[in-house]
Amino acid sequence: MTVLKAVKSRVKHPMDNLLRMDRIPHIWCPGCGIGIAVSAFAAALDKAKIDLDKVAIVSGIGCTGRVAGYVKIDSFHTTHGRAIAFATGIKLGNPEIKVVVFSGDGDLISIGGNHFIHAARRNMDMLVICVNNFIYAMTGGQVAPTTPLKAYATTSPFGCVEPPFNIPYIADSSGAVYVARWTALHVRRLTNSLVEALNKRGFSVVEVISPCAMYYSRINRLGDGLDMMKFYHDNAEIKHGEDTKNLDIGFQTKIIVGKFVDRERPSYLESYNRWLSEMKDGTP
Amino acid sequence: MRRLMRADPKGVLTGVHSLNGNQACVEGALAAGCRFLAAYPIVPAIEAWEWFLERAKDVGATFIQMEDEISALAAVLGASWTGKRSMTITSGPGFSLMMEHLGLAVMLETPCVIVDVQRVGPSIGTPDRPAQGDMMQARWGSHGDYEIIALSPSSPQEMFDFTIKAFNLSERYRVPVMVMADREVAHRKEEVVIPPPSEIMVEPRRYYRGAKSRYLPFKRDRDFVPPMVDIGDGYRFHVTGLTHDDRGYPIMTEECQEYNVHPLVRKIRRYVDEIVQVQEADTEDAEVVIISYGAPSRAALKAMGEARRSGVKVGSLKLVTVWPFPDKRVAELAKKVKAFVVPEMNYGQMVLEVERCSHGRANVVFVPYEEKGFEDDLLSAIRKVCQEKKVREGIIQYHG
Amino acid sequence: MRANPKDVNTGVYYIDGDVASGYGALAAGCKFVAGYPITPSTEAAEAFARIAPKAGAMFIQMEDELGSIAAVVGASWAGVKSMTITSGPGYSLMMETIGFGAMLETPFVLLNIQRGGPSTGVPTKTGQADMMQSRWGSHGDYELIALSPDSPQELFDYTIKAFNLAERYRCPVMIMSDECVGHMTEKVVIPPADEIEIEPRRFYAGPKDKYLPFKPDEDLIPKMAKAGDGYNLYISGLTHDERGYPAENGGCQSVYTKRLVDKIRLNKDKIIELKEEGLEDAEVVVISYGISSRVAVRGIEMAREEGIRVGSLRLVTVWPFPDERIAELAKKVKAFVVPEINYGQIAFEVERCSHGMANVILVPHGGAGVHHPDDIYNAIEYARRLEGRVEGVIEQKTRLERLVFEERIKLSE
Amino acid sequence: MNPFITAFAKGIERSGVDPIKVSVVSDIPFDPGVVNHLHIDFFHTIRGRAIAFGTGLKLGNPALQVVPIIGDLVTLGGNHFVHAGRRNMDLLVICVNNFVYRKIAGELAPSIPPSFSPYSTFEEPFNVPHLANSCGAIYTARWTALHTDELTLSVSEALKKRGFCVIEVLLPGPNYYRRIKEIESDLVNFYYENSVIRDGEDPRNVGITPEGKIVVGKFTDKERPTFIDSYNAQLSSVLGDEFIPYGG
Amino acid sequence: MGVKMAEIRFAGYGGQGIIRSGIIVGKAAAIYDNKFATMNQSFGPEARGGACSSQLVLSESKVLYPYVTVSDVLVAMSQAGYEKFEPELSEEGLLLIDEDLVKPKPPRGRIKVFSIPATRFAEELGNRIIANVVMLGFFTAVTKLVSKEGMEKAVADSVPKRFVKLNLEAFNRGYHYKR
Amino acid sequence: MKYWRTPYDLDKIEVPKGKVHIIKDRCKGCGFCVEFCPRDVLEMSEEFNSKGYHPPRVKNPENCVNCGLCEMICPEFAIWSTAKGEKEGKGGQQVPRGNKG
Repeated sequence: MTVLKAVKSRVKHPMDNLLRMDRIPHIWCPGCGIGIAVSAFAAALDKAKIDLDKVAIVSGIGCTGRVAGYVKIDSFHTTHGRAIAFATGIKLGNPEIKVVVFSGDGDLISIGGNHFIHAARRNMDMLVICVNNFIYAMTGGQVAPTTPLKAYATTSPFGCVEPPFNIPYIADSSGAVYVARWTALHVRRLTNSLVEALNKRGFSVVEVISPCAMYYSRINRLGDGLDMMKFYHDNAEIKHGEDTKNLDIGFQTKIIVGKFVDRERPSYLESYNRWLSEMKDGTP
Repeated sequence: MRRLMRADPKGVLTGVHSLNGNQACVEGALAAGCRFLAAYPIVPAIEAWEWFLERAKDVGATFIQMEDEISALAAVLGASWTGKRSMTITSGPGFSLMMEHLGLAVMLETPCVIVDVQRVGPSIGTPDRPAQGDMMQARWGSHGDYEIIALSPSSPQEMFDFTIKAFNLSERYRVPVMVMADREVAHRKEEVVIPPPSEIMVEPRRYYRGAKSRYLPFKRDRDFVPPMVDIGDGYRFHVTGLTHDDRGYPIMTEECQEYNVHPLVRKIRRYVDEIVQVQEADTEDAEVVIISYGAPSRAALKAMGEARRSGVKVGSLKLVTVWPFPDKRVAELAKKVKAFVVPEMNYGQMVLEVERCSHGRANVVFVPYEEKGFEDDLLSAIRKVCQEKKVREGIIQYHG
Repeated sequence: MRANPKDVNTGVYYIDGDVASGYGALAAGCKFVAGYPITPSTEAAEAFARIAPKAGAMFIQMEDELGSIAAVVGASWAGVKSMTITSGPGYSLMMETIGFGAMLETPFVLLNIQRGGPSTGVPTKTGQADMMQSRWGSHGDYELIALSPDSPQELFDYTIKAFNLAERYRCPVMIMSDECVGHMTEKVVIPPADEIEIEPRRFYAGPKDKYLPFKPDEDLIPKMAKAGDGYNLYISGLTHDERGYPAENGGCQSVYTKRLVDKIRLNKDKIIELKEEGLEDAEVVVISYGISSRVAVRGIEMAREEGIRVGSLRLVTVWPFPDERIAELAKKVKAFVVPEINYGQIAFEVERCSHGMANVILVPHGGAGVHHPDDIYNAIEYARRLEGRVEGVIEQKTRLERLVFEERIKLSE
Repeated sequence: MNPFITAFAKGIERSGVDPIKVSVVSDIPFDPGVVNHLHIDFFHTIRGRAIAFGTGLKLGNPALQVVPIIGDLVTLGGNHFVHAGRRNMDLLVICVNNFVYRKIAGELAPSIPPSFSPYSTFEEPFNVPHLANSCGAIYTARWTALHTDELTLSVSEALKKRGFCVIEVLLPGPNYYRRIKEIESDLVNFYYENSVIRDGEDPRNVGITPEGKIVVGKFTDKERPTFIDSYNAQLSSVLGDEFIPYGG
Repeated sequence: MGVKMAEIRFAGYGGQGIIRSGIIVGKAAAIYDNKFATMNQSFGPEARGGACSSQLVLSESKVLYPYVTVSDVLVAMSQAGYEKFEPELSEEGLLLIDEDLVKPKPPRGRIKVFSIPATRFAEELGNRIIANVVMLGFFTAVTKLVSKEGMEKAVADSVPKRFVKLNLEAFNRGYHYKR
Repeated sequence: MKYWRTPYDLDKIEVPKGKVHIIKDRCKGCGFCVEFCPRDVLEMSEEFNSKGYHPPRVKNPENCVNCGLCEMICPEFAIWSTAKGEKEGKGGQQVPRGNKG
């Protein structure tokens, strides 16, 4: 295709060695924030000084699900909602691998909700990056479990009637050890959070609020991606350590961002190995 | 090109043991090098993973009880890509939940073994009774077109042997392989002979050996099977469940779909003769051949002996691989014999395949499995079909 | 019974098949749709969500496909006609609960807009590779009905028919459409309500304490009751007796589950609908369904121009399969040509039913597109030339296959 | 199961709800006799889907009082649990918690095979009331098989409430895990010695740990519009007269 | 086979309203001009920016074979779309392009090329999203396959009420553009 | 409206100088870089790129302080800055930033 040829210019972007540049331009729409989250993730990988050969990224289905295809590390684009389950297998198959699950709100919290809460409960050692754009974008703008009340979507053509999930709260209550939320505008803070979370052992969740300029903002007449980013600028409030139960997001209301949970719990593999050695010793 | 290797002694419990089918299956898996099991408890497969858990600490295998069967198979696939031989064990309802990931396993060409201990369905059915109602599901249960391999053991010893075979086939062709057991086989306790590790041959994973920079995850060898690498070895590859090219990158065109999916079907269809295995007894001079698999095949052998004694020339064809189906062999036999008798623990599944492959040349009789008097049913079906004057259209089922 | 005018959006529309199906569901009296977004079926859910609130019906988007279909089965037992909408991967997830629905003899409709598979495959493009899955996808033995429409108008009509069959036979009915038909936009005429015939649910009307939820009438189909009407329902997915209680003798030949297959097998002739054309003197018959049948039209025309006597048999009902009709034809014709967008599913059924009396030629297509008419023409032409009987299904090498594997064209978007 | 059934029956009676309108959806088969005796409709669904099935039942006929009784401890059906909570679907979920936590099992009967716990023994279980509360349940309580009166009261209160209510019942040995039956009475004793009632406790603090006591009580009781309420409210505000309120 | 009128292909990027164009012309023909029209679409997973096309078969009687084999009209809104579908265009076909986005090769056979700066016009009117409507106006004037009245009605039905005026303005801008 | 304040001790700091690089054909014209550049270096151009979008262009080159925000906030990996005087990114010769691993 002509465009691809044009892109293969001689100039190299600093992230070229972290991304599969042969697949850029990516499929995301103009004004979408997923690309920013990827930038932040790539920068965080760089900063966290992790051996890139030992990182695997797993995505589900959806717009954010395509991330795995653009990051130049071992990457898996799996089925809808099952990224965490697949990643669990990788982690247990080879505990040396740092596993990152990078997917969207619909994928992780709706269909994958069960795996999300159970992996958190087990404290499975992985970093979950959840890009929340309040809607199912890949399939054309259906209502999501994160869509704010009264917001419009194609399957809630008369306004959403279901209260949305507060992702940090549910992550916290099911046992995640690290929970943070940023918007796509807070790129630097997001990067720092990702570095912290990459170095953390256990189930870490970073929620990234991202504009969907194609569906969410169009159906709700919120302007384009830039308008959404300006909205974040004016309405995001940083409150580190805020109690996760106060983090609800309404339709065009204030968004509280920050790092909310950072604690220690034995990870699944630690518990498993301890149990195994107890069994061997015969001291249950 | 292919070289088998000897089994890792750590997993082989050499000796003669009294094991039930579930346990024998686990022993087979461990002998074949399986080191990862993800499962969710379900009757009647639960003993299998209890046994695995018991043995895990000695062998150094990893076990996880997932939150459901969907995630169990997903975890198995993930683990398989780290280089571990992986399996899951389930039964009907769990098997149904695995259907989506069966498709993913096919698409990612991930070697893994799925053991389905069949019970009476549909739905919850009767958990503690045996059945063979998932046979067609094993072949057709996931959406989209693909081919898989399924084996059907009829005794604990076969549970052991076939599980090893399943792992070998799975590595050889990079497909999920199913062991379609049933409750009867899984719960029956019998002596199982486990040979020394030096006598157990294991198919090694076909690894890519070329330059790292040139690795393409779906570049097929001549036999349509692409070599594999492990996560963490620095290949930085990408795989996807979307239709993809050699690089594993999605391309959504009909050309790419053809390029990607046709080989998934071909890599099995072309090697059908290598894969298919049947056990035949007295088929040379047979007038009637009993085609059976799994638990009923034991009764079938008995009935065959009985019939021979009474002067009817009966042979037996026992399917080891149920899928792919031995089309050719059945068609060949159809030309020689008068009839096929097919006993099954369902309302007629593989018998449809027999009907298909006999091309109207032999009568096809379906004998449903009854817990009482099954052998008599078989014998009477054999007698009745011998009296048929010509080949009847469709499947015959004698009543009473 | 006639449709309720409130449910029928009478008029002439220019809409795609998905949307037509949403309108059809409402017209058939469907009051509850639970679904989960999946390309390429979402338009149907969206259409229903738009029109439902004005007819007292509801669309709910559940958390996943497992939840969607469980809710649909639940709603059906609460007494409302219900439907779910999905595509390949979602369909696979529904397998367990489809078996559950069949076991409980629950009437509901499932719209599957097939796409390229396996796995995630090609979400935005077509496929017909879930056909066998629709028959065999859940564990255990059961039978159900599957329809395959070929135009938006038919998606409207057959959605209504699907509801009628579901109520009539108390079983899940699948509408096995595909992306091409689902996304094809054509004129759709929605007739006035009094021209739409709908099958009412067969409710039990006798004394409450005599009610047995699984006691069949003569046609093997039991009457239904609603939850909350005081029938003390005991409904279980376990193998059950007429009362619904777990059966003592729940083995694999249980009389209770046998009826699940018999009620369809024995009523087959009433269920099956075929569209036949030019079969009287045909030497070759093209057997097709869904979008393939419209693609085949061109191939058939081409062959007829060459003087080949080609007939066409279109499977509107794919399951139960018309065994007898095909066996009958097999005796008269030389060969069957089966174009389908998969690598052979229904073709094997045709092989089975032709009992070695006619050759079977499969024209495969992997999906993400449709056959080139030339492929179908070539297969017809080959079928006519071919002398004698060839064992097994003959797979036609297609233009696409040559392009990809012999000419090795470059793959790109 | 019996002490629970008795409490449940009494709860229905005390709440004044018409038992004919009560539908129990469960993934554990009940004794048909119990069902007849209680004069309720009973649906034995597949593992994990009781809440989703119940959602359909409730939306199919909003006049029903739907009670999913889940025996799998939010394992397989965890997703339906959290989402029904979020929607505030008008269901009373009774979570029959028959797990034997490792330390408890260890103390009581070392012979219990580890896999008899629905979770592998070394895994921490969910704090069910906390999870329910955090996903939006309006009523959460936990009782053991000993607290029959309290359980009765909770059932009757929850049946009268509109919205997603969760009662966790710690109950020894339903028919899934037959071998545990042998130690049933010991477990009841264990509950007796190790439980403490703390009504109104923040659900965050009621996780069951090997060290601490089992906290029981009614933890939360609040009001939120139910799914059907907010559906009808939102749509009538947008569509006005065109909207036909959903009544099943 | 029915009496064929025309096979039309629209090609461009997702987000340009390519599929909507097919629907509008189809609707004008099928509903307002009382002909038969079958529209098929082809798109990638991208909402915007991916290759996207729609095909429309117009006929005086029921359309049996629903696909374009040789197109009589190609409307190209992107270079990639032009390159992909140009070979499909009949030797006597009409090629309509957005002149800012497509740089065509010298036409083969008797192909007639008509160009219009549709996206530029749309931007002038305030929203580039309506470039396709400008193109549709142009299409109506050039091909005369559907009536202007039918098209105006179809355009009006296919967009939200608040945008009807703008869209009709765009349509007429294209319709009256002198090539 | 500007979104970043100007430091009050600006005159006392030695301000680094940067150079902006743009890969025009990757751009989808979202405008984030133009809007959020703290130094007002960029503006949208009139030209169409191959996808039909208007990419940004450098309006005030001397203002760039190589803060790197444009690189971080660009969803398309189409823009970045380097310190002036650094080897400029041609043929992969620019200063490596990623972990080579």
